[in-house]
Amino acid sequence: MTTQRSDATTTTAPPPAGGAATPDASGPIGTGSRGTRILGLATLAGIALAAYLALVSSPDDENMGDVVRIIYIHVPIVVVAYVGCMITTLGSVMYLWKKSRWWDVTAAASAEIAMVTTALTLVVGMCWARPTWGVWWVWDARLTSTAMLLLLLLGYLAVRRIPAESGARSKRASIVGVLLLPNVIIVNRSVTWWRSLHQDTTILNTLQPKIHGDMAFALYLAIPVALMMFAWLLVHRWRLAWLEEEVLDHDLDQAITDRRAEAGFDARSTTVDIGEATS
Amino acid sequence: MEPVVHLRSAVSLLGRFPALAGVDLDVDPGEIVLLQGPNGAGKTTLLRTLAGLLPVVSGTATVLGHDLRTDARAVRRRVGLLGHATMLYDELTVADNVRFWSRAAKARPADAEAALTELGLDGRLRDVAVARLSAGQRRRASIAVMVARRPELWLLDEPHAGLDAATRDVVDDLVRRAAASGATVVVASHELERATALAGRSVTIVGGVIPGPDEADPDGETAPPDPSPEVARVP
Amino acid sequence: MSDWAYVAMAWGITAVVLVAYAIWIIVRGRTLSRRVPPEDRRWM
Amino acid sequence: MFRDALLVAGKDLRVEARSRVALNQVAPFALLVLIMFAFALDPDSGVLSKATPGLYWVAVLFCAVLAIQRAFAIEAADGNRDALRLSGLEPAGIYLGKMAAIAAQLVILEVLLGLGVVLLYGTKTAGWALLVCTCLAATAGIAAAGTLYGVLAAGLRVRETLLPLLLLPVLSPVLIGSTRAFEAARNGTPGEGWPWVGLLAVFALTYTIFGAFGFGPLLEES
Repeated sequence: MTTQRSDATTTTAPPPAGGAATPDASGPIGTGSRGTRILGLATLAGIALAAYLALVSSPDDENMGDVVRIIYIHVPIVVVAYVGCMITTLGSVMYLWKKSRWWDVTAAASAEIAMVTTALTLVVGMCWARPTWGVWWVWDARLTSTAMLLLLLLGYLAVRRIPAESGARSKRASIVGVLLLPNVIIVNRSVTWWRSLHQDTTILNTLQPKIHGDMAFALYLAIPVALMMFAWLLVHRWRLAWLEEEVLDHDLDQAITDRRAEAGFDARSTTVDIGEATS
Repeated sequence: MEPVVHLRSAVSLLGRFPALAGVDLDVDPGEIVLLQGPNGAGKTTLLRTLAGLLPVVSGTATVLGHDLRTDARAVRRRVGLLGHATMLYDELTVADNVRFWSRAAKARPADAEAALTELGLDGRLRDVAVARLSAGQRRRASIAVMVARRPELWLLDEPHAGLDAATRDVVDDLVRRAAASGATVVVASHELERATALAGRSVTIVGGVIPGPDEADPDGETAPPDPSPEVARVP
Repeated sequence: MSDWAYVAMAWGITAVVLVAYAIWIIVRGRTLSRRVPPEDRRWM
Repeated sequence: MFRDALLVAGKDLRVEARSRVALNQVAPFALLVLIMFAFALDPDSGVLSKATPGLYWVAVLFCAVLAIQRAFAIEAADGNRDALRLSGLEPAGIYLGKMAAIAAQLVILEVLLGLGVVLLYGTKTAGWALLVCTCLAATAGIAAAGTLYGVLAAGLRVRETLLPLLLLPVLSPVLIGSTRAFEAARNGTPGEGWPWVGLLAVFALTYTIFGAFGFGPLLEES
């Protein structure tokens, strides 16, 4: 499923989350646009429906009771986390290949969303483990690999936050980004292999309760809704990351003109697009 | 013949800071050019940009036939940069350092030995760890490494700093011989009387800028300080 | 703590975190976009 | 490229031979870690001897982080990274050279730690072939990933804290694989251990390839 990403819709309307901001002279502010508004409203509606289905209308499981309702939020969030990771790796590969700033910003934006959703997955996983096995954390293969994924993402974001010239920062971050997917795969394989040594199948099969009938429908509705939410967050986070870069570049152009002015020469406008600098 | 260095309103970055904010410069083969300018004017940055170490983000910049914006790495092998940093491994001896860097540049072992003798490092100092050398000896070791690599473009940043008179003559002699044998030299220096005698002509950089002929400042009164008589800005 | 408490905790924490994150992005987007001239904002 | 690698490895090992930092600081640290484990786990309660393989490899990982920090500290001095860029050495050659030098130092540390474990913890050694192969594969993996993340963190003001954060999660498969392989050797069922050595070998190969390609761009930026 490709995430629907509305990128450059141009008309303006009040952003969904904020009030109708009165656009000042420099044009409408904020990262909203008509596309994100429609997507935002659709996502909100989807979430409401999914929540109703999961929490109210679907029956509770025979042996697990209401605890099964946690699955309806656990699975979609995990899907969003892994999709975020894949986009980060894809963005990093594309940046290394094409040197296009667009992909670099995409990698950064989706990495942060993936980090937030991975952390949520762990929290929800613990809320699941507590009633089911009476302990907050269990060394289950999937939970452990998710914890490692969170650490890998935190490492990636740490590299991206180090102040440096944007070309250097992007290249360093994209190499870590490219390594993200293989790392996740290798960690996942070794952790799953390690846990399977302990033949704790009893725990394993309770993780896959029999989903059937309208319970399945609730779950298979929740996943696309979660992906719409991911798309909405990604578009906004992408624009925010683009703004952050612009602010840095804006200061740089200012520095060039200041430097030339201080040197007593005319401030020739040397417009510099940092993104295209190839060293 | 094709100039070794050809820059037109080149802008290069040091991290986020626009170290060079528009430099116009041409240097022909075999020339020795003196680069002057107040502290922080961008002399060191210009040398490092010419060496292909700093990304050029706008304007045109070609060195030894390579375009610095796309092919900076190819320049590095053919360039020798002598800066404030010694670029030596403190734990290794002088001989180890010269041998390592010359073999890295695929130079012949004989060049390493020749460089050591030329800089007077083949005697007692040969097997002394760089860490225990004096500043002057350390710089002579750096020069020996550069000589051993036989670069086509010499970029010297304050080569005379911290050297005794005898060694300065050795350095000047080396530079003249290199230029005579076809290498090109750009020297950044504060010691004007010695450097001006060495250089064929001089160029002045202020605030990361060497203006081209077309945009010399109209009102003139902000012309950079004119330290030595025959300052000629050759386009 | 009954089953429902854990379900509520799971959904509650997720909702709070996601809404807070979305608001942070929107607010920061508005503050930063004031400092960037419109032509640099790709989507404007 | 391999000529450059040999040159760089030779240089690194000569720097190490002259300064003896690994021998005088990292090795004692390794033994210190073993002793601290003993303090923590109270030898006669039997936990220590049961957990020996795991403790051994945790000690190796900590020493690896120090050795890698050291390997790039010598490059951080006095413009050396500029010199490396100007040197005409192939980045992949520099990578393999530094990786080999780190691996060599790690092997020495592992032997030392092995002695320490045998003497201090009194573990009996069995299945030597598996033990040696595990060590070699794990060391290659640690050195490969370590060198790549080492140059990535080199030159950054925060490198002391960044390197462990980046490297240790990535090395977790090595920790799992090598510990399981050692346990298989100790339990006298080496057959179980060999698949883990396979995992370590795949890990090492993957990172050597990624490292060879990633080192150049990263050296540019550090």
